[in-house]
Amino acid sequence: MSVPEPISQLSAHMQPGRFGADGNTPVLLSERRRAIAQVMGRKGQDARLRAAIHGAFGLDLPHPGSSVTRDSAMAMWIAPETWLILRDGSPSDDLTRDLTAACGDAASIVDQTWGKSIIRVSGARACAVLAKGCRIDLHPRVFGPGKSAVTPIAHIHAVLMQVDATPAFDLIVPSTLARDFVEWLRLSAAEYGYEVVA
Amino acid sequence: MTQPYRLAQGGRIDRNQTLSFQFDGRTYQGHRGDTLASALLANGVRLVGRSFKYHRPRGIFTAGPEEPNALVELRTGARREPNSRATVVELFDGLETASQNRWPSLAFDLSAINGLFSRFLPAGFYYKTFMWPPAFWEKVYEPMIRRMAGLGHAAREPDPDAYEHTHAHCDVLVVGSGAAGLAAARAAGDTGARVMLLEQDFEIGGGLLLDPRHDGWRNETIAALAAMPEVRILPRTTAFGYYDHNVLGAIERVSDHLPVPPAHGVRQRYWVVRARQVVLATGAIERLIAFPGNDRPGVMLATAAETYVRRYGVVPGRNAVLFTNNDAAYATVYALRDAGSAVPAIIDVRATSLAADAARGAGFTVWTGAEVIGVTGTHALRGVQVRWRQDGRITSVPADLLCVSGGLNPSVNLASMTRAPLTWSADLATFVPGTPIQAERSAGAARGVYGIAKAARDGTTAGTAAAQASGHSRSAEFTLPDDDAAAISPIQAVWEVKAKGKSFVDLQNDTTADDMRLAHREGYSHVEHAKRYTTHGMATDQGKTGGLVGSAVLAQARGEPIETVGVPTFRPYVTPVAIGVLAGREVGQHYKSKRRTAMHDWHERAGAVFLETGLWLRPLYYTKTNETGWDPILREARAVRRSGGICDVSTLGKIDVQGRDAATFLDRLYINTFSTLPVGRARYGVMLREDGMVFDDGTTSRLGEHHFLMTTTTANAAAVLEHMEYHAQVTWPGLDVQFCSVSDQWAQIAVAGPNARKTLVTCVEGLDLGNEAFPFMAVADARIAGCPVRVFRVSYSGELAYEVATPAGYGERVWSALLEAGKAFDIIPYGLEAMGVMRVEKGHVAGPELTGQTTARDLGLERLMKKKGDFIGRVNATRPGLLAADRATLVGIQAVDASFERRLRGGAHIVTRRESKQSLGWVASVTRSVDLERWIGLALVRGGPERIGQRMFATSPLHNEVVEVEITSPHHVDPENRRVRT
Amino acid sequence: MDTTPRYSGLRIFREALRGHQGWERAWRDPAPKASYDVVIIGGGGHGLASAYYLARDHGIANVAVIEKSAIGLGNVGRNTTIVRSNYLYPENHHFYEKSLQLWEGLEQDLNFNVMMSQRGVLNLFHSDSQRDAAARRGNAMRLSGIDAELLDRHGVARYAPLVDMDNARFPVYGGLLQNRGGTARHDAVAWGFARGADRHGVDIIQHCEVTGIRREGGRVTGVETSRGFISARKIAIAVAGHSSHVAAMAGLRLPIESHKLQAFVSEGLKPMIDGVITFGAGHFYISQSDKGGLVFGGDIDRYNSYARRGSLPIVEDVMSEGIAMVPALSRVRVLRQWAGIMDMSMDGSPIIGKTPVGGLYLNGGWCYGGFKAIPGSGWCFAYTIAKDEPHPLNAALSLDRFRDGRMIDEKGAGPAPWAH
Amino acid sequence: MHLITCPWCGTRDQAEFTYRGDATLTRPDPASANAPEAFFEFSYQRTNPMGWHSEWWHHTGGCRQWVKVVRNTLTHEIAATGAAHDVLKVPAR
Ligand SMILES: Cc1cc2nc3c(=O)[nH]c(=O)nc-3n(C[C@H](O)[C@H](O)[C@H](O)COP(=O)(O)OP(=O)(O)OC[C@H]3O[C@@H](n4cnc5c(N)ncnc54)[C@H](O)[C@@H]3O)c2cc1C
Ligand SMILES: NC(=O)c1ccc[n+]([C@@H]2O[C@H](COP(=O)([O-])OP(=O)(O)OC[C@H]3O[C@@H](n4cnc5c(N)ncnc54)[C@H](O)[C@@H]3O)[C@@H](O)[C@H]2O)c1
Ligand SMILES: Cc1cc2nc3c(=O)[nH]c(=O)nc-3n(C[C@H](O)[C@H](O)[C@H](O)COP(=O)(O)O)c2cc1C
Ligand SMILES: [Zn+2]
Repeated sequence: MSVPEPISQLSAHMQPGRFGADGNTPVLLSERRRAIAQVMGRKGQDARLRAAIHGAFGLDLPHPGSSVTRDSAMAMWIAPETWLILRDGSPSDDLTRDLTAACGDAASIVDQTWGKSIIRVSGARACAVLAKGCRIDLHPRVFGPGKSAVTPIAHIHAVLMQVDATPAFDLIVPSTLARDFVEWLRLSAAEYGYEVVA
Repeated sequence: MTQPYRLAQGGRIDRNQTLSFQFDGRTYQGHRGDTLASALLANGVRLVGRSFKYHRPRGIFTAGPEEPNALVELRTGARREPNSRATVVELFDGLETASQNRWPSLAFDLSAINGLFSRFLPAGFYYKTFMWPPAFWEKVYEPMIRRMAGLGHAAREPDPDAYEHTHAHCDVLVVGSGAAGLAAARAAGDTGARVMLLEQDFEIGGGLLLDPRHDGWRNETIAALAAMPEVRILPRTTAFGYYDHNVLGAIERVSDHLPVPPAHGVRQRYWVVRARQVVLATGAIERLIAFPGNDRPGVMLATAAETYVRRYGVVPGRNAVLFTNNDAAYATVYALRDAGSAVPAIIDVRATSLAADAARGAGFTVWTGAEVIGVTGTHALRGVQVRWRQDGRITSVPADLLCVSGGLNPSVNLASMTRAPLTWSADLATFVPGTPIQAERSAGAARGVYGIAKAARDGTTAGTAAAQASGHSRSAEFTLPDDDAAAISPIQAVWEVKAKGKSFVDLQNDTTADDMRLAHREGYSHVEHAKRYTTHGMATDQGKTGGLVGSAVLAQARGEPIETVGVPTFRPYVTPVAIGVLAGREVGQHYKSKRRTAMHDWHERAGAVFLETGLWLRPLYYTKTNETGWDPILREARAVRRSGGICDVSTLGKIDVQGRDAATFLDRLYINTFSTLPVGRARYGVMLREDGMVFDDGTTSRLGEHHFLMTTTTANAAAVLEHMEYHAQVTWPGLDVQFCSVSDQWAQIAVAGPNARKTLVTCVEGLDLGNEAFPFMAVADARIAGCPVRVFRVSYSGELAYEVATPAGYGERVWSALLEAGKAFDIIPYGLEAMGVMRVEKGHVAGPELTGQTTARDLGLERLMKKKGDFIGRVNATRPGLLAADRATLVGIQAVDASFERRLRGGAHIVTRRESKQSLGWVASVTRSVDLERWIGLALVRGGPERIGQRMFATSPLHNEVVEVEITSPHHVDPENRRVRT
Repeated sequence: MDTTPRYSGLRIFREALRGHQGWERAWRDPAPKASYDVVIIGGGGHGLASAYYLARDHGIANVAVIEKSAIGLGNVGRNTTIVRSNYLYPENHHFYEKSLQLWEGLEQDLNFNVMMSQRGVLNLFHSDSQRDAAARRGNAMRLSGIDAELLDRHGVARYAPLVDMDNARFPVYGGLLQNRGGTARHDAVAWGFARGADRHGVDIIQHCEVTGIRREGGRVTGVETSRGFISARKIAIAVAGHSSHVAAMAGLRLPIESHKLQAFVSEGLKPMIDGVITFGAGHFYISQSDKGGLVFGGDIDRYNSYARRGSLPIVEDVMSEGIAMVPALSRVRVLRQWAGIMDMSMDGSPIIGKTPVGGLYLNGGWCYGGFKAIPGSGWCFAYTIAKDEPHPLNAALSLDRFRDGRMIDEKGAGPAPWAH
Repeated sequence: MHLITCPWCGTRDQAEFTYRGDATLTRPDPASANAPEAFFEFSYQRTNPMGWHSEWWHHTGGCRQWVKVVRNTLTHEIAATGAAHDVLKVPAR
């Protein structure tokens, strides 16, 4: 029997539409779904782990504050010896299975696909919206595409990643707080007008 | 005629836009660009407020945020704001304002009688009286004092407006947009540095706004700044505090100049600015001179009078006298004469001065070596009395305006908040910022560099230096305003004119120079003692115009120089700040984030009543119509005990622990052993804090040789994770152990009751749930409705029970599948309350028992403690106080009365006799027992277990209730644990 | 010995007629003598009160209170002035109740109006378990003869009409009220005790910093100060936030950390909040001074600090908690913010008693709560110094209790001082 | 307001961190002869200096590491930060 499609806790609360003030450059909000696994290197296994991930995914595990993408997969540093691996278009089981197979006992692998929600915020005013709750500097001289940070936004533990120079950001937040987080985003974006897109 | 004091031309107001506003019920007109104060003056309103202590009539004293007198209640209803400075309120059409601290009316205020008795109300009088009879304090004196005190009335309703926070970062922050600030911003901006320029006023320009000749440079500079992409200019934004690590707080008044904020807009915004370098170009504030009557309506600071003429096109008086000790203030008389006012006399305390000579040359009457010793007129100024210093000759001049200048005080409050000491400048007779400690510098009038051109040059230097220190080098030159300053004579420090009458050093709080001297006589000579004894500088203006004058009077009394005496400590807020804006969005529903489980929407649809526990929203119970009080709770608990129910337990903390040393790590965290736990089994564990008290409990399952899944209590989930991180990273860094929270990843559902297995059997695939194949404390993976699940055979309710975990994306599916499977057995969803009923019946400890004050022994858990090996808390738990025989230990209690009539109360104390006051312990948790059909509970009682079987009393004097109870085992239901094992 | 005139309404009237020229110093400004029977380090509330009771009750007047700055500018001059005795554990509530009883007659006793005003202290609760914990505390108090009342929602709404009963996040379930609790005028307490002690012959020596404690054969002999050595038979430490620093001069390490607590005052307003109200779903508490300022605060900054400056994170927390409890605060303006350094003990309860060094006594570990303790602590400390043994009321508040595992931990936070 | 430099994440606001006091203490060996006294000292006694202090700050909102920070308790200056087992230089005064 095939596994049924899981349900996002957010989808019911992110119906597409245009909200807030009128304006010609609305902020865009959308939910993104990707399989997410947390990879925690075992003691003294750094080289093996890097080789394993490189071999299986073609990704060089990135340094603090950054992420790397290759095809549909991405690796993001979140703590010493700890990364998130994200992959498009595959069920979470497959990702953890592939990772476990690749890493063996070089790492501890934990599925976080449903523990996290990913929300994309983009548009010219994206930084202004985030600055209402994010304490780190997102200015292009400091941040930029490929940069990432683990930092609370509006008191919610978040992993923040700049996708492109639009700018667009992906925010990975705990799924149990995602609805609250989206409410905060809506309030913060209302001043500029925003659009929820599928 | 409307606006009789409005000039036909001049100023920066827009005469094409006429605005109506109200003051004390009367309607007046003003223009766009007016403040409330300038509009009131334009309409000839002179009496605006009443002082704090003596209720003396007061007018408009300044033209800025330093205003001590002209405080009004702004707007009405839920938007009412008391103590608003008329001098900074931007006029808008329909603005409603009222005077305050007066009754029955502003012109006739009964409390003004205080003024008549003022000689009996010297500084600190209340410390010396109101002591007899003692009972009168609470009943008579204090209520009277409280009614008299205070200024305006706050709104009593929730605020309809919204606020928000914004975090900003920059290379150079410039505070103040006068010549110095604009030049600093320009110099820094030119280098490409990221610059922020904050200006509290609604117009950029500071002192530049007073002279149209500067418009050219001002406009050009603003345009240049606006063209720089990395420069941000924020008008209506006050920097209120300078904090450690170069962080400043500022408030932007986004919509205060509008009747209500626009849709989706905020009223104010709080900026947290992290600046690499700061330039403080905050200008200077004129100070008063203490002389009798210096508080009367019609007495005004000289720069303020100049400002009303030049910026607002208003004459604050037609017959104006200037009283000064410095040259700068002479600008005022030229402005007034230009505006058509008569200036019968200029009174200069100095014997000679260049400005006096020039003024005489220009046709003014200047009385040098003279001083003001009093005024006439109570609600409006009528005349000024003057005395020549040399011969004591006295004369009087009729006047409706007295402009006063005691010199300028650089606005050093922000600089001083950086901890940098202030230094005394004898030349300028004022304090200027000393050597900086943080990454800041002052520029322009803020450090005593006066004159537009000089200030601009100083600002350029400061802006360049700041940019450089932040890693940016100067690139371009730009022009500066012309040097128009004439040579000036030095200021002569005059703080007080000694003459008969009240000379105020603090206008709002009615502190006089005599009060300062009295404080000194009584030993309150330290500047901080004098401040507190006299309340000098403690009003809403924080002594901005009179603070230094008070210090000077004190210094004279002490016979010491001012620099020894000093001024009271500057603290935030530079000007007072609405509490709402500092709270930002975190109000109402958003006071704290809401954490919801994967099944939350289902619970909502099913009519769950939610409980806020920490951030979580948890179903307390599910209501049916006609149910009240305990009905739904008992219904749910009974249903579970009779057949079965399911409960959302997703909020439990879940921590995935892996690594070769995972088992060793857990052995050191818990008082019991996990290394011996077989794969596929779970075990209950208890952990202590290092001080030996119980920290947390929960079950941990072994999923693989090097893989465990821990559960923690909902309340301690975050604390336990942090505790583990501390010990893994700090105490035992050599252990190979990795862990992370998976609390959000997994939805978890308890399935409990005699029919729990039957329910699961109906829907679980891939797992033999038979008692032998899957015994109590077994763990295994399976599927429900095709969804991956992990089944744990654990029980909190004391029933045959399981917990089913599934990735949160399947939570609602599995939940529904379980309900569907249990339909045949009438199983129901149950909430936290029913769970609580059953856990008390079963005697499981929870929050009320795990208070951080109880030991494992207190809770009857010491048998879990391993005999060998280290674990956290082991050593401290052996201290005599933690082993003392008289510690309260866990027992059960049952009401002797076998009904629900006499309720047990959590928090009652256990006593041996009905009327005894000797507490033997307390009742931690109570419930109505569905099993025993009476009130039962868990209690901690001294010598607990030995008392089992005894009759005692649970007394709650707070409720005036005493209930007879029997001490029992904590395990009220199924003490042999049969149900969970069958 | 006390010949100075008393304060009264009549005296003010008489002095007014003489232009207030006749007022004497509230306390003298003597030069330090070479030697005293007792030197008390710290001219805060506790040091001054201890000196007062030593002289008044134990006949020991050859006492100096040595203050590095001017008296009363430490915590006693920067606290939120709440006075109450609503503690859970008998070791605490009996002690604080003694203090409250002394407060109740303090004006007359000191002949100085410290404006002790018993308008009540209300602790809100927002859940059943919080209610039960409040009831346990209230019942413990009642059994010990101390007043306490459990208010339901109606009771809270009546007592504090501006409280948002249906707070959108944490609705109010009720409150524990101590009617005899209230506030007092902080500065006046320091000044009143200083004047009282001075009138009994105590030397109050300002601008004199203790820099060392001399010992010989396990006993103290005197203090080194910025104004020279002063010998003393007994030395009593009452320096609040600086306990560790001064105790280290005698070679002691203490179960104490210094943390900063901030406070705020609003602009003056007509009466709006009557008693003291504390929020149970945060750390916020508020009262309104007789002058009209709303005086409020919240949690400590949660890091070791000797800096009396405010900081923004606490500002944000305190303000949002304040509005959660009283929404009408939103448009009220906050006027000033400051901080004080508190000696946070490892169990959140104070330490008053002897130390391992002969003739050296310690009064500290007051955490947030030492203002209310001032008369009681002065009274007990004076007893302990005079008799060289603790009074039964402070016997349990000993320094040994941590080693023995007899902590008095009202919050159950354990040895994490920032969490008490 | 403190800005604390996490060795991994860079300079962050104090709001991202959780404090846990003295970082000079080491958990004693529970098997040692004087364990009770050593654990009492470890758990309760603090130097609590007025000036430079080595202390723990947990980067709770970031990488969840226990960061060692040398900070002045009087001025709030930060002289150094490092990982748990880094040896950091403490300024003389
Ligand atoms: C913001 C805040 C709010 C508070 N709110 C309350 C409240 O509502 N209710 C309550 O009961 N308590 C409250 N407290 C606590 C209370 O203020 C203190 O516990 C109490 O004042 C401390 O005792 P003290 O008055 O003796 O301290 P202090 O007034 O601090 O006295 C200690 C004195 O010792 C001096 N000193 C230090 N070192 C030396 C030295 N080496 N030589 C000479 N002198 C020295 C200091 O200068 C100081 O004057 C609060 C504290 C703060 C900071
Ligand atoms: N009466 C007058 O003619 C008059 C008045 C003021 C200045 N000036 C001239 O300007 C010269 C100095 O120029 P300057 O630039 O040094 O001072 P300035 O007074 O022109 O500018 C200071 C600016 O800082 C702003 N400011 C102060 N504190 C602030 C805060 N906390 N947050 C935000 N903004 C704040 C003020 O609103 C003001 O606009 C003076 O020497 C004088 O010649 C003249
Ligand atoms: C109960 C109380 C009420 C206060 N009321 C005022 C006030 O009305 N106005 C004021 O400026 N300061 C007030 N303060 C604050 C003091 O001015 C001062 O900031 C505080 O005592 C700390 O001292 P410091 O700021 O000099 O360090 C008050 C302080 C307390 C403790
Ligand atoms: Zn980090």
